Amino acid sequence: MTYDLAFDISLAGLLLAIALWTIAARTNFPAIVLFMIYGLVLAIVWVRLSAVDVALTEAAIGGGVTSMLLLGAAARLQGKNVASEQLGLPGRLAAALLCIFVTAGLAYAVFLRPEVAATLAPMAKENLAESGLGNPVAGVLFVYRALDTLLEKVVLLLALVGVWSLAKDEMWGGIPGLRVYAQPSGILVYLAQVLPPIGIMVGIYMFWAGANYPGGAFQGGTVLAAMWLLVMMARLQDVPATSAPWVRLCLVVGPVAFLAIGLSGFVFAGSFLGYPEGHAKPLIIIAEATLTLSIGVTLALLVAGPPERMPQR
Amino acid sequence: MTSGVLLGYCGAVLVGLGLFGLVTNPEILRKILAFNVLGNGVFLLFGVIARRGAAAGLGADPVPQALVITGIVVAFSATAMAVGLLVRLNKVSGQTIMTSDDPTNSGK
Amino acid sequence: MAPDAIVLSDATTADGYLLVLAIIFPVIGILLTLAFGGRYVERIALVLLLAGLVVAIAIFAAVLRDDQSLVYIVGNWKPPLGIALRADGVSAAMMLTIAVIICAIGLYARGEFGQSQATVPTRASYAFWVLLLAIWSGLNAMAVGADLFNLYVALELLTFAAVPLVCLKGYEETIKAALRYMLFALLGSVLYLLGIALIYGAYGTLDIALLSDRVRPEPIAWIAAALMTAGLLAKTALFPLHLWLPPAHAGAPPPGSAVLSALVVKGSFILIVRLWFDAMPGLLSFAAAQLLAALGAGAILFGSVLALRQARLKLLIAYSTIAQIGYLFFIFPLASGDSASTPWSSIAWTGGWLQLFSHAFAKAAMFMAAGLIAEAVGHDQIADLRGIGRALPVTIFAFGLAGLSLMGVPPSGGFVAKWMLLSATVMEGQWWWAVVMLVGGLLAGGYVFMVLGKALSSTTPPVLRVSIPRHSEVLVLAVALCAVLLGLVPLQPSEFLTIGRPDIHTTALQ
Amino acid sequence: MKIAIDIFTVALVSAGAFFFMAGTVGLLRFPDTLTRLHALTKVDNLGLGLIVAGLLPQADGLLSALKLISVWILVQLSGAIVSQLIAQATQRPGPPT
Amino acid sequence: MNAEMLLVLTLALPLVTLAGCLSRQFRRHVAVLLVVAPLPALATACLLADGSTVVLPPALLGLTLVLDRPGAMLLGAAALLWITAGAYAGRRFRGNPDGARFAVWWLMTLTGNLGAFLAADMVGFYLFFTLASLAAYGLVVFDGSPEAKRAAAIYVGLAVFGEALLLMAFVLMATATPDSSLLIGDAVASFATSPWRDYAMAFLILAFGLKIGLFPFHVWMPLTYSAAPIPAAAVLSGSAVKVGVIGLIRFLPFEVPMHNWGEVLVIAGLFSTFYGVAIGITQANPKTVLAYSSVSQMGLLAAVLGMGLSAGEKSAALVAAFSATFHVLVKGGLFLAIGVATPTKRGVWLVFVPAVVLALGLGGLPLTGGALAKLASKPLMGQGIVGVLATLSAIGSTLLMLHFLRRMWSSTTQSEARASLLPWLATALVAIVLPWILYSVVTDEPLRDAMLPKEIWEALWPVLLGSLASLALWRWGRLLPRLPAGDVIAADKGLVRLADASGAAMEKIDRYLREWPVATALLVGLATLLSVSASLGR
Repeated sequence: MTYDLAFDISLAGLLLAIALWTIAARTNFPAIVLFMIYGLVLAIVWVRLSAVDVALTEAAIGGGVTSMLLLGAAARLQGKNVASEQLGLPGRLAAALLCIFVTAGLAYAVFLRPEVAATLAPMAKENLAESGLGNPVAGVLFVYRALDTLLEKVVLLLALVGVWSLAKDEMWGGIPGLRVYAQPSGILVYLAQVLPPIGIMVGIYMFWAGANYPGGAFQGGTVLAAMWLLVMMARLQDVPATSAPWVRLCLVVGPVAFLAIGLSGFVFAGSFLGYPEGHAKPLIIIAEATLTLSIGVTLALLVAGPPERMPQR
Repeated sequence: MTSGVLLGYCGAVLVGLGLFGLVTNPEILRKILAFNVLGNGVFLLFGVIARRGAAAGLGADPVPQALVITGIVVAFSATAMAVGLLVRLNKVSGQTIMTSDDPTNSGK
Repeated sequence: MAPDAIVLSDATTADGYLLVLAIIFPVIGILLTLAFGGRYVERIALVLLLAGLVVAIAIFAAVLRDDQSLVYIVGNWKPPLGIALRADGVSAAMMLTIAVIICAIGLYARGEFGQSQATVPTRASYAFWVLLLAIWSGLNAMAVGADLFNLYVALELLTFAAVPLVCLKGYEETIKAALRYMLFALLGSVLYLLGIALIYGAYGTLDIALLSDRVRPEPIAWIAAALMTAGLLAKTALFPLHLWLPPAHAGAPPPGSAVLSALVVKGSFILIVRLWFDAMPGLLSFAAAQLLAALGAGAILFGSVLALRQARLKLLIAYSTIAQIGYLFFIFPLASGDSASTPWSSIAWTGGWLQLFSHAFAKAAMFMAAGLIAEAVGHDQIADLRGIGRALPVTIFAFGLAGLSLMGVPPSGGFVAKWMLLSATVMEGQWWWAVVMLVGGLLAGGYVFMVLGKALSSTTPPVLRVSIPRHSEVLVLAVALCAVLLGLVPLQPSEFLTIGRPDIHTTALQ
Repeated sequence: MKIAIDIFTVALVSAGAFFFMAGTVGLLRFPDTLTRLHALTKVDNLGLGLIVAGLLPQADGLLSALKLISVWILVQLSGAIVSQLIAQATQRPGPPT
Repeated sequence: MNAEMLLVLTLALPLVTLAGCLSRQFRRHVAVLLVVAPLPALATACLLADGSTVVLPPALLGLTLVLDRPGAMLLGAAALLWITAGAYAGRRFRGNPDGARFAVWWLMTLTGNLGAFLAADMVGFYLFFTLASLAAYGLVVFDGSPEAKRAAAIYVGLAVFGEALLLMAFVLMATATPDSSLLIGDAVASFATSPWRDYAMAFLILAFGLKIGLFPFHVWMPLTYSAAPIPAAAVLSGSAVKVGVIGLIRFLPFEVPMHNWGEVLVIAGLFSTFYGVAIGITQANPKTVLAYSSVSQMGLLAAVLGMGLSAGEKSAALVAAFSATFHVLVKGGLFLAIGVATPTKRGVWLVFVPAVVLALGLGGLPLTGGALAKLASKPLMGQGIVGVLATLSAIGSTLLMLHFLRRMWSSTTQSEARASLLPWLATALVAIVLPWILYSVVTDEPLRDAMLPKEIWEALWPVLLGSLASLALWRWGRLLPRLPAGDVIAADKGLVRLADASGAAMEKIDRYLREWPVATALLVGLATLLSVSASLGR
């Protein structure tokens, strides 16, 4: 036990140190690199909290795709920041005090734990059998709180529409301005050739295992997205136009399937997003499979950014 | 103290750090970064609560975990949109920082 | 603490499925337009707007008929494990208002974002329709959500739809505004999420009804409630957290401004009310209520005075929105209820909601009118609007009607709301809020007449760049008339707005 | 027998740990990018390799052993390639950001 | 044609005419219809002064209309004035492109004005009161000159302020009324038991005092009347002001004597009575002089009502209504006279001679309505100091009106040529005749008492004194300082500067609050503040 505690303390110390560094770093680039490492350490923290699903998500999205996004942005930004906008020392001190105060308040809130720990774990567990799933987290996501999951898919798509809507009018429906290497070095191409098969396998496995073990559509989709981005950056495949029919199809197939299953619940299960007896698991698998694809494409396109050039022709 | 509580405090500190960055750093990109740190801190609190709720043979309460996963995805979408806006702003005006604006000449 | 499963007695009611449809219809529209690569986007949107309007009316009718709130248990998984949707009287009225305004804006926007059939639409027009649908879905979800985290997702849906709407024009200033809005709203939602974490940790549920049974006046609840409220205030742009509103609402295209100002800011307000009155009854201390109302008072004074000092019409309207939002927060001290009566039986409860509805109509009409004016003369500098009243009589008339509602002049919803809130201040003996309201009305009169005086001055009207189609003028007038028609509700606490509200007194838990 | 395996493990893992430390020190102390890369590659190849090799006997069953090895291979692959890319990046004028 | 329909028609006809203005053709000819619009009101006033009531359906706000004696008198007189002035305006604006614009504001003001005399519930009264006040803005600002704009701005500012006060007063009264009735009668009846009676009283007196131009709220009157076109000035000064009078008549609880409030009203009234005279004689513009005489006359009315209130004397309402009725016609008529006065023989005989009668009537010239009004109000004023001051006020009025006649004579050159004399003569005639008809309605004292030599002398000597005083004024008048119209409001420049400065300050604060770091810090601070305040318990 004490070993665990010692490990946790050092882990927390490391995490905070990196976080502090990320916030305090002078320029953007190191800050983002540090943030990437921070994401990975955080994933370990999640494992320590025995929340492996979250750990995978954090590693894939927090550590991976987000950092990709930020790196891309940092590389594109021109112009330096004006020193005059820099907040004065007294201001920073005041802000620091405020933040310390907030931290203290939260720490106090953490310290006030109810005598009986509030939990829904037993309920979630006992009802899980109905859905035929083995992974309670997947159960919560796709059975108990499926509405949240559905709406949050819409949020994801909406974010994409929002990003696209930042394009220039004449570029509408064009090709995202993902930074691709003009003449990619052989070594990158090599990576882009070797890694994807493994990555795709891992991604599919993740969603497949997600029904019973940690993992699921998000994590799998994220890995797929990473692979696709790698391939596109290495110019093994062109970035598709945002108006390409197959792109649109991939984007919506998951949510549409999920929504269709949900609506069919009206008829067969007597409730929206309810699953008929015994058919829960296959239906959920279908939803997850399609969602994995959609999420992958959506995340990749979010990273790729708004359309910036028109396809030749 | 248990490791759960410890990581809870850790989350509280992350919130503070993120808040500080969000408030003080003029660079928009760094604000976005700080927002992510802040979000992680909040998620960590969820994690601690989940851990606290370990029962029925589960290592942690699955409900908060699910909420966190949803939250992470939302946070990513937010980051993507904010970054998109930032890059566009930078293209239009060459700015990378949040200037104090004067609405009287906003829009048309 | 009672065992969870049996606490919640209510199950899906007869017409509960309507609530799901209200949320899902716009979503279907979004998915379809994405799938079709944007072809037919306008038609799809308009069809779904119509369908949504029908659903909203049906919900209203159902609540009115059954005299009880609609409930839907999603997936038959009862809270706390599952998610419930509930529509009480307030939700139903809110959804009807939303539906009417969104449909009006949809028709109005055909001028700007219309599309010749079957062609791939331009960037702006495609985005606009999708975002409009998304906003509607989010607002409906806000209105019927009964689970704090589900409401969080709805809130994000709303924000993610509102932000791109702000910078649809793509000017530098609008992008700046959108970025500010985005980051500030994100900070707000993080605080809200923080509150959710604490609440779940303490009470093991996020369902509002269950929470109202379990919550106790103790530090954790106070901290959580405060964090969530602050986060929501940031999204409601209550003074002094309004930094993003003026540039955002003034920079968006007119239909966008209308929907943002009339509806979007209200979404988070509903949630604040639900939080204090439904989820945590009895936790609203006198001091907290006074604090919220004090911020509202500040909003009224600052917003109105700054509106008076704007040179641009759209900015004037935006600042007036800040002011009008302030009135809503008088509901907290004035409808706080006591051991003898529930908050919703008080006149302030009705008054507050009426203020919300009438302002929604009035403000939508104002921004639509401003849009027509700007389209006609190519700018919205108030100083150069002399004599526009002759060029666009109907539009200015509509603007005037909306303005009267803001001033609280009869017959208008604004007047009824103000009357009720004022009499509530008299009954509660909190005269200081009455003073603020009267001054606010005075200042509102000031900025309304500032515009009307220019518009109606006798000088020859400015030459119009484009002629405004009569039907869109009439549309604006119709919306303004809705604000006026709200003035016909009797000056008594409304029965309808109390439907589905718990019968407990707020102090019962003390 | 068990003892021997454990000793083997301890030896190799601690050796690996040493390389990790050395590499980290190098990463911090070396003057320029290329030399830092040089330090890092040692960590990847030797350090991780030694640790994996040390852990192999402890693995329960073939599957987990394979997992350990695949981890090492993947890290090899990505490490090598990434350091290549970074090296190329140093050739291009001007740092990123 | 039953009573209800007639009552409704009174308001419906102006509204229908107003609605007609949506069509372009109608708008071109609407000016000539201004005569017709008030006709039903006149009929109503003549036919049913018996307190007949109509309750409109909820779709029309469920307004209650009732016609009681005071309402009928004022309604009738107002209708007459609106008709004659309408004729004047119709002639003036025939074929004028601005005619339509003028007519729209005119009809809105008309509706509000007439409605206020009929409304029996608070919402209705507030509606019509507001309509009349706000629509008048359009009439004042009509000719678009800088003076007009300034006048209109000041006017509308004060008007909206008045409405705010009135709203508060009504809310206070309604809250104290049992079973949430909104009828004015019920509200006044429950005055005695109301816990907020004094607040309600204060707001009422302020609001209506502002409307009838009691000092220091009189400032808008001179500006407005001198800025508005002649016919508009006529109806505003003659008729629109009486909305305030009817308000006082309807809302003051004469059953419940309220000494303090009555005295307040008396003092304020008498002060403005003499103040109006004092400032009025320094004015050159005849319209301004008339405006100040309005201030003076309305002050006297307020004093009458005040006496009635403090004595709990119900008859005060009727008396006040009577003299108000007379004032409607006289003041309106004299404004029309300014429009038609020409320095010709015809002008002398057809304009000045009747004008002298009307003008001195305000001073209480025997055998005029003014004398009858004074006679009727005598018992209320009593023999005390108030009675004396009331008598003295007659001297002041005479002086002021003679000053007016002189100014009108010397400014006839700028009068509008070729305007029809008919409206003016009609008004004058009615103003002279009508009081004799109504007198018996008001008091039960026989009419011939008014002819007794004693009474005649009592009415005559103040007029004579006033005439002497005016001779003095003629002689030494130029020694008086020339005060600007609206006297104290001349300080508004300073006010404007002050308001502007404070506005700029708020703008600065707002800009600071909208700085990112400030706003975010505020957000977090607010969260903490909220949690603390939530912990403070109920």
